[in-house]
Amino acid sequence: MTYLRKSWYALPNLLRFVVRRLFVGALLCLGITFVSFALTQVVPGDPVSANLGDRAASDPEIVAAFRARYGLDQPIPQQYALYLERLVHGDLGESQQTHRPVTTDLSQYLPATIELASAAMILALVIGISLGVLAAIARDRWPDQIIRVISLAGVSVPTFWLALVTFYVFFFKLGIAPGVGRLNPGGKAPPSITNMFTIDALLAGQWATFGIALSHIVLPAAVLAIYTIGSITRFTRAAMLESLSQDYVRAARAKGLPTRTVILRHALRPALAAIVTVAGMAFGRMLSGTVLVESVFSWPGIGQYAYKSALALDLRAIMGVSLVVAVIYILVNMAVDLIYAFIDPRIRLG
Amino acid sequence: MAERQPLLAIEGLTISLPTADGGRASAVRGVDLSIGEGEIVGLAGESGSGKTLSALAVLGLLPGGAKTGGMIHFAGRELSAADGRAQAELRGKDVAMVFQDPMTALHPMLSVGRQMTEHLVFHRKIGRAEADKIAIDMLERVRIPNPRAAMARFPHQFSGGMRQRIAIASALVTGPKLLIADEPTTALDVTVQAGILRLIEQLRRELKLSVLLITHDLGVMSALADRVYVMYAGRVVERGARAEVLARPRHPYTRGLLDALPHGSPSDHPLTALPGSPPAIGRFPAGCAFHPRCRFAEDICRADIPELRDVQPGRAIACPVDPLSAVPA
Amino acid sequence: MSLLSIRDLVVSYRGHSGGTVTAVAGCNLDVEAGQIVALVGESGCGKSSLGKTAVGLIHPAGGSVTFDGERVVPLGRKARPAPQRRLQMVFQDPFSSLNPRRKIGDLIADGIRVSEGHGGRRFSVGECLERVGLSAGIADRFPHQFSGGQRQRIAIARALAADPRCIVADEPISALDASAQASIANLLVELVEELDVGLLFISHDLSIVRRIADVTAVMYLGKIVEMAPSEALWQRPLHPYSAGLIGAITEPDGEGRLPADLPGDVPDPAAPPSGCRFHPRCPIALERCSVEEPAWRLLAPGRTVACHRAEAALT
Amino acid sequence: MSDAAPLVEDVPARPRRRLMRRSAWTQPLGLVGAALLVIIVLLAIFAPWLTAHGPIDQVGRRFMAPSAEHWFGTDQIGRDVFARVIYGARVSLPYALQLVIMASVIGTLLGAIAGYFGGWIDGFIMRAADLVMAFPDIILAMAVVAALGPGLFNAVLAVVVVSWPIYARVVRSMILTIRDEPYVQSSRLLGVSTARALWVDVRPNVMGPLVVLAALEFGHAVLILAGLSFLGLGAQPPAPEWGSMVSEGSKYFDKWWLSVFPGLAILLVVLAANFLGDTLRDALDPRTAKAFR
Amino acid sequence: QEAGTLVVDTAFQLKTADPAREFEPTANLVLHPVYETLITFKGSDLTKLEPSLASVPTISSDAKTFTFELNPAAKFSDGSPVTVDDVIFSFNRVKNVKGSPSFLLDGVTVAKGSKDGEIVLTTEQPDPGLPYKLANPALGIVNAKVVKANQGSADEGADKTDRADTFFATASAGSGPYVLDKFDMAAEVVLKKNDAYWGAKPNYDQIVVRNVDTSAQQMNVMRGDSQIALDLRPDQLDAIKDTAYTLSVPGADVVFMFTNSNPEISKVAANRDFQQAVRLAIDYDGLLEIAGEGAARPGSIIPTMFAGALPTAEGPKRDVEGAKAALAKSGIKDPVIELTYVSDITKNGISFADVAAKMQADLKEVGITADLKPSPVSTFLDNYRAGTLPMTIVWWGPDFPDPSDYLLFGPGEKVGLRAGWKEGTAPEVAEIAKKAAVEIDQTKRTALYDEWQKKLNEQGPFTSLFQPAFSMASSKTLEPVEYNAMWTIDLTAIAPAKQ
Ligand SMILES: Nc1ncnc2c1ncn2[C@@H]1O[C@H](COP(=O)(O)OP(=O)(O)OP(=O)(O)O)[C@@H](O)[C@H]1O
Ligand SMILES: Nc1ncnc2c1ncn2[C@@H]1O[C@H](COP(=O)(O)OP(=O)(O)OP(=O)(O)O)[C@@H](O)[C@H]1O
Ligand SMILES: [Mg+2]
Ligand SMILES: [Mg+2]
Ligand code: NI
Repeated sequence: MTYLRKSWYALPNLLRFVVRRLFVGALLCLGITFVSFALTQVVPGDPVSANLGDRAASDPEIVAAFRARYGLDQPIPQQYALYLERLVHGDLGESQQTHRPVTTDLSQYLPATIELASAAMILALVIGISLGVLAAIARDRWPDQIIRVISLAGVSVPTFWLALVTFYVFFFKLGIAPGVGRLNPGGKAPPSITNMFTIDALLAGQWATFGIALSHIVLPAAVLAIYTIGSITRFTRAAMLESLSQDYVRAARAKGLPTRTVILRHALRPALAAIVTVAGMAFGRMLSGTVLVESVFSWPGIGQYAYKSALALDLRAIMGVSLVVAVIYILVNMAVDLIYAFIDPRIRLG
Repeated sequence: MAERQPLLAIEGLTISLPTADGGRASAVRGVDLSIGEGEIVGLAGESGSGKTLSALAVLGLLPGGAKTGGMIHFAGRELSAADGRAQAELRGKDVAMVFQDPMTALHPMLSVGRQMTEHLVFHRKIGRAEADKIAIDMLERVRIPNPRAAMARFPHQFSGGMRQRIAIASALVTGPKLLIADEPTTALDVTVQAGILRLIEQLRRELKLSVLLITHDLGVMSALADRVYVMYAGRVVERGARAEVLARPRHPYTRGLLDALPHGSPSDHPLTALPGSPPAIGRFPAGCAFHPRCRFAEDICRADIPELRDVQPGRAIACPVDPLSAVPA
Repeated sequence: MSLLSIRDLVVSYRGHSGGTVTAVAGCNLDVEAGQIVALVGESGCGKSSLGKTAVGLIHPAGGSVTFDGERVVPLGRKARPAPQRRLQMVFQDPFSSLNPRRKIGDLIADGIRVSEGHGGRRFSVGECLERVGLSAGIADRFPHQFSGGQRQRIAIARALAADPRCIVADEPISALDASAQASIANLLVELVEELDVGLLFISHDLSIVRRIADVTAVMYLGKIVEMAPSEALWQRPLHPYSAGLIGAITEPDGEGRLPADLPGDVPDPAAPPSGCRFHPRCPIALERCSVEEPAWRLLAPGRTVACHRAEAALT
Repeated sequence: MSDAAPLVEDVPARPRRRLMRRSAWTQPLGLVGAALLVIIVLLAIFAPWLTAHGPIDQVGRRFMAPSAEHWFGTDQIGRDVFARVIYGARVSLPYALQLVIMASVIGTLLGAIAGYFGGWIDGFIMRAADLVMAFPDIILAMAVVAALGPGLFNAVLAVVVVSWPIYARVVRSMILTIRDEPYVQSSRLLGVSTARALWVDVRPNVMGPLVVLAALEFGHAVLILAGLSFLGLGAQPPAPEWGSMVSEGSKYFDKWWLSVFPGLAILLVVLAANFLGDTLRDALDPRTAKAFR
Repeated sequence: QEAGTLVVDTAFQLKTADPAREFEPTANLVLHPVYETLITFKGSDLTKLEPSLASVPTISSDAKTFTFELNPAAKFSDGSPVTVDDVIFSFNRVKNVKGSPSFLLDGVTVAKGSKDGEIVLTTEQPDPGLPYKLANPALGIVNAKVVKANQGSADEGADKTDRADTFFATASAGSGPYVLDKFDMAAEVVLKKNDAYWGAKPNYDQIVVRNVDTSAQQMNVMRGDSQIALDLRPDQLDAIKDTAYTLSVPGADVVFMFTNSNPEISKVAANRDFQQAVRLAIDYDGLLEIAGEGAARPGSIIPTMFAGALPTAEGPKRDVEGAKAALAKSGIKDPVIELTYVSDITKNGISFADVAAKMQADLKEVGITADLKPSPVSTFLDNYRAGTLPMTIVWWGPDFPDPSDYLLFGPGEKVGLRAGWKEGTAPEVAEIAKKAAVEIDQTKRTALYDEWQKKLNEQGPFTSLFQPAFSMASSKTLEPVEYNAMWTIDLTAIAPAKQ
């Protein structure tokens, strides 16, 4: 025991941190599978009705075949045990509505959402941080007030409504934005590597496709980003005000450094640490919150998939989505902590 | 001590700050101050008396919304205190500043080397390597062990005393003529403080540095300063050579401050506290701001703001009564 | 048996990377009724840890604390046993030691109410306030309406509400302006005399300690290295660290004397030096100091030292 | 004591709430937010007197554009959109309030329990919070709706499940910091039990941030409930709920008034709540405001 | 957008591209051009069989044997000819994988005929409706060799052994004018021209069917981003009339309501007079208005476009006084009844909540209180199929375009039981149904269905409310498009406008 303990502490901090977080994360995932499994069990309603045609659902033979195929004929604890056993082998079961392995479904829909959410995150970070910094510099003067109203409006506007309005205005009225979907109708997707079209197009050097994919992502990403822009602006402002009031910023100014350097290098850096945390949480929220935007822009992502799965009581798909969203949430938060430690040398992981 | 050619002269400096309710309050109310070349001048006073603000005004680093008046002469140049831009030229190059708390005055996320050289590179327009060399030299001068390795480390890896040395070194790499040290030892332990005081003295000698030493610790003042200014409620109440002011204070406030300090052996004098507490900014009493706490206050103290007047060569007090003129400490 | 008696006290914290920081590494200290014992040392040497453990705020990792013959039970979730409420503490920062949302009167009444049943006197709120030099009329004000010195008085009044027999004051004056320092110091001295309480006065300021303490204990890196009557210590420190501390004091006498420099800083308590913990900074260290820890021994009446060369210093 | 005469008299009483850095009420935005909220509440209360039509009365032709008669036009079955929007406040506000109250009470309790007991109880509650935060909301909401049937109250229940952790975290972390504050320690030394210290010393200091948090969360609650209704998981037609009105209206995009006005109503309410909440947060002692991060 | 590409927007209802397993509208839409069936329909007419891979069948007099002749010219997209074996394989596969469409071939045996290229289907019971089932894209003929090579099986136990659905998600093995190019259930299905097609060349090189939210569909057509929008609401057509062809016709789904005749479920609902009161209380015209322009109301349960449908006039009419009288007669004072409906899906854009609210108001007028019980579809279907709902609004989509599909509404039949209509409670109705099921003569058959429906209206718990309109818009760059209740629109028939 002591030996184990000793060798544990002998590991490098970073490794120890990652191992510990992964372990905790795995436990959390186990909890997630349990909760999602339990949820799908408590919900009244039989996947048979939801997934078979009317005629088929009243044919006992077909129903039996259906149940057998999805393992629904087994006792409930056994179903869960079987699920876990398959999970260990990376098998999330088969979706009842798409008749495909859930992993296949996820590998198709998840990248679309990640692409969208990442684009939104990048927008939110760039705009949010810039506005936040501006507001902090102009504290209590009119630019600050204006930015404040903008950012509060950002966190106040209902996304689903904004999606409709912007689509109407930019696509229909002005014709600036391209239509729905990830590519133009019938457009060839770039060779699939990550399944994120912008990245795949870049990897394949297909510039035209890249341009199209990018133009399609801008509007939904902007809509998705609005809320996060608002919150990041507020956080950046607060964090900047705090770091601007620090002695080390005064010291930097006293050294005669130009204002830009002082703000970007000295004041923004510590603020970034706080922002990264907020951004990490926002990313997690975006993943499961995309459904509203996805449906308006016909974005074939995980939000719509989750919504449909839940509608059809597609047990394995529901569990798969819950699990994968949780895994991403955990990984993102771990990444955030790593970035945090990278930004701030005082933080010692472990 | 002989008056030297003043390097910095502040004339009639006033500073007012916006208050929460939208008004303004005077924090510094007409300060004259001069520092000769190679001279260490101490600026003493209780918390809130305006010491830091006065120093920041020299660098044009006052908080947003502050309004200033008066003139600043530096090395023959004449700057209006109200025009922050002029002072900006001095910052880092001619005038450097060290802050009270070394724990917070160094950037926690930038390496020591980076912090030592960034302004050097900026001001002198030299390369990184050259800047590094200068910085390492300076670290050596302030007795940081193994300066080359220290450059790559981060502030939190140093103790408080070491950090203050690094902060001082960082302020001095550009070869400024004046160092403003705002309570450089308050946050440090006595044994460490001794080292820093010795270091400042040594640097003054070696680099022909002028130092404005801000402190409320009269002991530190006594160890280092050539001349002393004592501030109260935004005004200088007493000025003179260190030995004169500390050994024979003439302003009741200076005297009260000294009496409250435990020094000498316990039989020398009992600890006597000044009654009350220093007034907050915006609530300075009329007349001599010190009069409510002054044992000797007379009617005139309540009526007029006393001017700083010369009472001996190089010695001035702002007290119309001068009750201590004959009383030895 | 002393009023407050600390024996072989060890306090450690769990630090990063699973290591432990031993902040107090075996200390002995006694406080008698009516006595002021000062504990001085540089920042981080473990003064606060010792003080907090003495009143039961921290679980000691070893050793014992007894108050009035009873073992001091570390605070759990339950209310503190009545007899131990006569052991009180005053904190350093007068801004955070008073609940900003509660009236002064309530704060003090708290102390009076809950400390019933320990056999002490029962005061009124007004009495408590007047005892520390404040007027009884301020009871319905909030802490933020007072200056630092006044707050510290209120904090002391609160401690007094429990009619304590012993007070541990952790740097009660270091956050204050010079004149407020003097007045609080004077107040404490008066209270000790008047109420015959014992006072453990933690400070890093030797000159004030010299003024008010009967006995001074000097602490270095988790260990008390010297204990002596204050004036005797000041006149002839037996431990080189005590000497260094005294030498580093600046006097506001206008003479322009630079204080003596003690090289180096207090080392990290997570990795204390071997042997005598002071040896890396010690101007008179011997070979032996780096390997053998000096014994804690009585050298003269009331004078205890832990230094290999203490005997030499005495003569 | 002679030299330290009580000097209370010359310390003029400063404004009472120093914790409010600047009074929240002097801030224009906060004022605007508060005023807006008051107006909206009044509109909701006096809705029957403000419009001649009920929210589900079919009073005109279908798809009448806004006019003097029907300020916001009429909808797909001839109902007055203005009346529906006004009455919508009677739906959204009470449910959002319910949500905030339930979530904050549950969250505060759990946070307090975690902070008070520590150890495995703390671990358990906090892991549960993690789990809930990592769980996709939409699936949870749909499960609740499937189990209990659609309806705004059931949507509220679903959202409570996902929103208590934020309160629990804030409360717990504040308890943990305040617990080590010298003023709590000194109370404890005087003989106050932990439970009482929590009540007397910690509670008043937690209340402020909690109220601010709740104000900010109120806007969020309105948004989430509207979003769920938009998906058909919340309010059911013909209830005049803004989210479901936007959803219905979105099918007639050229009849812009159907979805624009309820959308604006949501925006306005949330904005007002955020104006107020944000101003309060700013006004709060910056030290405690940190707990929100 | 590429030339030669047709873009169709629809809100996907799609689960798989495996014909033997599909049973969703969107699958019918996209698989119809890929997998040809033995026989087919032209245009919007579902009453007349047309030859496709095979001739129109000859039917034996007992309506138990159906003989088809394969067209020898037919070949699959890989060039191999369509053989009898392929047909047998395809049909057996549908039966044995036990998917949603399996019931279409319940009791049907498929075998080689005596002649080359002859296929014989035999049924256990007389089934004159069988040929009408065979046009369903689920019964499309697949290339047996290819499917077998991809883990396909048509044998007994294929429900466990057949794994060809993975293959069908990426490729196709049919004989239609198009082949599957891309199948993405969330985003789009892309069809590519089958270069080896044995019939007339298709009009487009590529057809893209996109999954688009209803609200965006209209904008897309108006902006020319797509050519056809399939899921509009009748109300939406006004705005688009000038820029596109619009079409609003009754869809094949029938929205109906029932009051449960099982007294164990609800004493109130089961009361015959109460049922009558409800029937007379409903404002059918008002409901039709909610359903919008283009919606229709069948006289009974069979939708208007099918053979055997009753004219609207034969259906119940609103009669408030009559309803009150019936209610009085029932002896039930202030009846309260739960009205359950699906809350999370709509039928051609009509939300059941609107319908329920309207009915609630109508019932109120005669003194019946309806408690609205919205329910998500997943739980609704369970309760509906278990027959535990006292009163509900629900819909029936035809499984195949033949009136026999509706015999399920009879007493003791599947849907009848859901409304608590037990076997033996209406022997008259059952009797007529039995005759109608086996009648081959078209005129007699129609007459029997007429009679059956009239009796159903009289004695049954069901009341049909309306057929929601199918509303679509198509670009003026195309020839006008026709609606087909089986595959929505025939993608192969769409052609660019003639200049
Ligand atoms: N940024 C600011 N905004 C508002 N008031 C300020 C600001 N900085 C300083 N003040 C006020 O101005 C007055 C003078 O401050 P200053 O910092 O110069 O005092 P000081 O003599 O340096 O005191 P200390 O010994 O505490 O450092 C104080 O009352 C202080 O509260
Ligand atoms: N809660 C804690 N967790 C971990 N380490 C601690 C904790 N509190 C104190 N320490 C460490 O214990 C050592 C002694 O701390 P302590 O606060 O007792 O010193 P001190 O003498 O009171 O210092 P100061 O003069 O700065 O108040 C320090 O190194 C400190 O870092
Ligand atoms: Mg200062
Ligand atoms: Mg301490
Ligand atoms: Ni003296």
